[in-house]
Amino acid sequence: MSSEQAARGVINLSESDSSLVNEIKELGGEELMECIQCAKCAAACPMVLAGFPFFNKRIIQAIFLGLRDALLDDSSIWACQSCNRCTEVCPREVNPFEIIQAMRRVAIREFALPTLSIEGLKSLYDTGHAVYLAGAGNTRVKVGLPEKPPSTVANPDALKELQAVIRKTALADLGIIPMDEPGV
Amino acid sequence: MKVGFFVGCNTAFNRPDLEQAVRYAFPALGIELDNLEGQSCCPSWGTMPSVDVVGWCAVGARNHTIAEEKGLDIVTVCGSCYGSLAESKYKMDTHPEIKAQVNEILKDIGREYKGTSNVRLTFYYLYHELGPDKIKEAVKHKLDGLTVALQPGCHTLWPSKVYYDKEEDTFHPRVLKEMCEALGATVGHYTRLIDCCGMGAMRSTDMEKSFKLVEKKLISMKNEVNPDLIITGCSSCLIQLDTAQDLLRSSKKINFEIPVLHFMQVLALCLGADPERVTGLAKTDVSRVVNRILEG
Amino acid sequence: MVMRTEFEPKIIAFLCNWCSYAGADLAGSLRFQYPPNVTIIRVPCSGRVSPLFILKALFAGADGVLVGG
Amino acid sequence: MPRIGVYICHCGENIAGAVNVEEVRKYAENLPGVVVARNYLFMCSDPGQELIKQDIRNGLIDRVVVAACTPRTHEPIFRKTVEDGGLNKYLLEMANIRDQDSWPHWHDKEGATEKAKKLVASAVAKAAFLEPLEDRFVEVTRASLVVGGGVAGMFAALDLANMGYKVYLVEKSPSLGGNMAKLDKTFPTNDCSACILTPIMVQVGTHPNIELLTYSEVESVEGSIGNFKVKVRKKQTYIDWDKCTGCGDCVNACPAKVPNEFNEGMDNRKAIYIEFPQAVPKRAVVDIEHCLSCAKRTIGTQPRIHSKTGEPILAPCEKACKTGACDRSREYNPEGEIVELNVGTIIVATGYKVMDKAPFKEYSPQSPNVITAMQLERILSATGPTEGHFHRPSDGEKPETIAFISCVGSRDKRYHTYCSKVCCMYMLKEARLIKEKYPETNIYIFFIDVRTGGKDFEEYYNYCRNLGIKMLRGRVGAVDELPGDRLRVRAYDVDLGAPVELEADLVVLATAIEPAPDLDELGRKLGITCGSEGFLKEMHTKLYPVETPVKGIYIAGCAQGPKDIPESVSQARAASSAAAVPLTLGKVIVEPLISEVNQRKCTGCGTCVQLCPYSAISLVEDKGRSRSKIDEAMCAGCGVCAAACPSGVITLHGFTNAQIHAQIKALAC
Repeated sequence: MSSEQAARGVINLSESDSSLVNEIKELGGEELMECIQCAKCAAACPMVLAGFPFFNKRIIQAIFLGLRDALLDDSSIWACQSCNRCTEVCPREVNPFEIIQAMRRVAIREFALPTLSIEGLKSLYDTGHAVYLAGAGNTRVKVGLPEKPPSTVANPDALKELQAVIRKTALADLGIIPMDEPGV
Repeated sequence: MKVGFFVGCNTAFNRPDLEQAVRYAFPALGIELDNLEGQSCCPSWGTMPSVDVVGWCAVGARNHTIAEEKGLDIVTVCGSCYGSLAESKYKMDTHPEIKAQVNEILKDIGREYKGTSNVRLTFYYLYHELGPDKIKEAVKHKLDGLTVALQPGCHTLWPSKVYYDKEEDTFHPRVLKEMCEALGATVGHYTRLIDCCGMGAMRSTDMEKSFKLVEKKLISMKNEVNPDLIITGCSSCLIQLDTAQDLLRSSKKINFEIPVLHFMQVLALCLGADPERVTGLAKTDVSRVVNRILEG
Repeated sequence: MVMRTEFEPKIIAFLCNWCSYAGADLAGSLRFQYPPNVTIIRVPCSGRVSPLFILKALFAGADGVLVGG
Repeated sequence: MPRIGVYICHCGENIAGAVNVEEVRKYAENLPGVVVARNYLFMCSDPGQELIKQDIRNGLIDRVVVAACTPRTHEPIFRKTVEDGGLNKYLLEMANIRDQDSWPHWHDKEGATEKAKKLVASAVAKAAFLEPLEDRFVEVTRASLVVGGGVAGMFAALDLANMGYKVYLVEKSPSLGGNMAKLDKTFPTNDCSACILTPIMVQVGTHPNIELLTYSEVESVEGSIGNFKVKVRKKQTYIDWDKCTGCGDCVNACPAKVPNEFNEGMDNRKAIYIEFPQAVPKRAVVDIEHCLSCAKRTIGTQPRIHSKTGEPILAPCEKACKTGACDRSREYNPEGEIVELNVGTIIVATGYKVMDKAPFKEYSPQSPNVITAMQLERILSATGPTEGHFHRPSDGEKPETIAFISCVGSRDKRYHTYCSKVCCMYMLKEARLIKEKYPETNIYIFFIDVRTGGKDFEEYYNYCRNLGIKMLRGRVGAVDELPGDRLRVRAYDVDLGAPVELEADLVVLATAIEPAPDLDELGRKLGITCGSEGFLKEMHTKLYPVETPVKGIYIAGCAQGPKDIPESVSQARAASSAAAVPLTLGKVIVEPLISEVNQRKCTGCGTCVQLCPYSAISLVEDKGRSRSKIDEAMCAGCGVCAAACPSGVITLHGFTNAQIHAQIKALAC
């Protein structure tokens, strides 16, 4: 559902998915049900100011009502900057940011994630950095630093270690990015 | 004094001049930096944290254990790394079952997360371990006569429950202000001080919407403070405020330019660092303000 | 699903009518859920609980005794 | 051989929804001593009770076990049933299969049923050892104590006094009045609070049956219904109240400045002060902590003598006092004086505290123009810091735009999870008072849910909306300080579906109603527990709302939970009526569940004498030997003596060793 549709269209509650609430709770949004929709988080949310159709309060309400498709068809959940101002002000200790993360986890389980996230995950697995600029070496040298930072990019063993860790996480089970054994 | 330096991605690849500033300033103040060899991404919010809690904590925990083995605290200059590392630590320290699952994963690579190292942010670390007075004594150049506007950054403040160093009042932060005042700057207050700059996931999702926030912020700074310089406490805010101005000017949203530097860059300059090395990658024109600092 | 083959201790609780017994009532009226393997004997005061009662309960087959007052 | 009847209640679905009642009934039928086991939808209903009575009358049974809810509420009902049937009423035992079984094990039907069987078996085992007992009576002291002199406490005191009973009214402040005395007007009729409260205060202050103990606090409570012994600490006022006329001359002379609690810290009072103009009793008090001891006149010392005039050198307050009430030579006594009272019943009406604004950093509490609603009451009040002129605190300018924020600290897991109940209405009231006086003022109320459940409240709300008061649904997220002492309020308007910002001159926080700070300590002294929200717990929310688990002690007003004035007064008058019953009867039944010593076998070791918390046991001489003697009137039936007696010769009726051993055996197998 695009933002225009979300604004105009009728949401059919009888087609809602009541399993969404439990899924969110299991994926890190334990405090979901504490929310009383007071809108204090929305008052503190940069996504509201920027004009995204879904944000903390609305995402939580949509989860309450089981509007899985409405949330998955919109990119809003991926725009949260994790500023956590909502978590700081929430009078119900809901951790709204954590609910958005949990909704992303739901989306990922349905392969509904933006290309940038896939690229970030791939880059994390391949280099150890979610943001990796292959051409950054020159810039680093220009300011007097070694071409590579002292991270996984400069330590093949450390990268192998990290990859071993990632291969034991849910990311591997989901098969979102290729995770070949190094050297295979 | 010694501390583990967590570089992260954006600083290492986008703004290595900021990395260089940290590498200059800390030793100049008598604090040795350990490289935490083999560190990886924190991991950043849009990656592992968006997949599952244990996976996020496991990648974070590997970084924590590197510091734990050396008996060092972690210090980072990036708000996102600060947030992600502090939050994964908080989760593992308050949820034994998460910690146990993480350690089950780490066992295979011979590591164990214990929770003995704290996660710190550069300017908070200096504020608490040295204090503004010692820094004042150590600098060669001062910001006397310069009016600055601050951008502390969301991750330096919230969620306060996960952080080791916290503001007394997270909605009226004082630490970065006191640090800049110690360097001699006049810190102007503007009413959108704690508003988000729009960097991060929002910018990658919708640049246009993200720029609405930085525009509002810059205009509030310009109208209420008219600063010579913007000083940030977070590397992500640095990138946003520094790169957005050119684009906002070309789309006629603003008609001014304010130089932007991270606090650690300003501190490095004050301590005598080579401006090319510690500020050389700024997109805004910082040359005039840098010269004034070096004269000050 | 928890397997019933797991050890399920049999606990006898001696609760004071005025505080902890009332507390157990309150837990019920608030619908707090806890396992059913604790049974309560109402006493007028935890001071009524003689050490003999505790020994007697353990000898008779209880795995644990709780005195609340 | 006892013949036991077992009666199992479905309690509608409350028990039957988790416990298989028929299975339990069949099980009970086969327990030793049981001759009949029945179940019924509501055992406490008339037909339910009739089942029991019939079985007794038919000579079928001589012991009764009722498996139903908690005996703490229903034992008296079934005892009466048993008695009406013709049996001694103590031949009843209850099995608590609702509060302690079906409810907390709702999702484990099998476990709940098995547990119900055990509880029934335990009750049956005990029932076999039940013995008939006779009630005893104690004389009642025909006087009552009311703790708290706010509107609830005053009405409770007046009602009892008007019935002819002696009432002691203890109030911790120097004057009566409580929180209501601070209010400007009161919803839903907009009566002037002082105008309706002051006459009540005067009535209380002058009533021949009421003894006022203001500036006093309850120190300890002993005894039980009919005969409570209460120690009250009268704090030292350092003024002779018999001589003080409340003229205020000493107050005018005092140079010390102290933040004025009555005006919520918005102006100063003196160190010697009269709480507020309409105070009852209108007497001065010296706040010794802030007293400057002018002219080196430390309390408790003799004045120095002027070397030239030979006159004593007095402090300004002493000099100003024309009646000699203010005499600083009086003894320095911060401990005050202990007064002992004997009363038959006690009513607790200690009120509430308004939550402070300081914790809400996101609302910029450091700004003087961010105030609590109680502070606004004082600003609006003619006796307040601005004498009723509507000025904002920072610069005395009249605010043009005002934002009210609801639920500050209420419905908030970090502070108070409950709804403070009165905030919606008092925000509307304050907004209306301002709007009626200054129609050009822009008023915005940011709320979550407007709760106007109460007689004439919804009409009041609609009236306010018609005045042009703007209502926005959405809890405010931030208040930023702007230049010019203005404030920016930021919220998300749920109904517009948009973020909103408002520049205001004054922000009013509807902070929560909190339990009074020392309420839990008072509760401990009285033996009444506080609920998780910190207010005193009533016996039963619906049926016994003014009773407490301690017989003879009643509660009223906000000590029990947030309430408005109409509710507080209603509850106070209900409490006074309940508290009058034992006074009117003149005697109360005391359950015979007390200890008895078998004197013939007593060795006179004295262990029980030392352990008895009620000093009910003494050693007496009997044929040249020492024996324990238990004073029946003083025994509270705790059973400490029975547990401790090395010879095992003390029996606690109703909880005998044989009874408890039988229960243990039934539960442990």
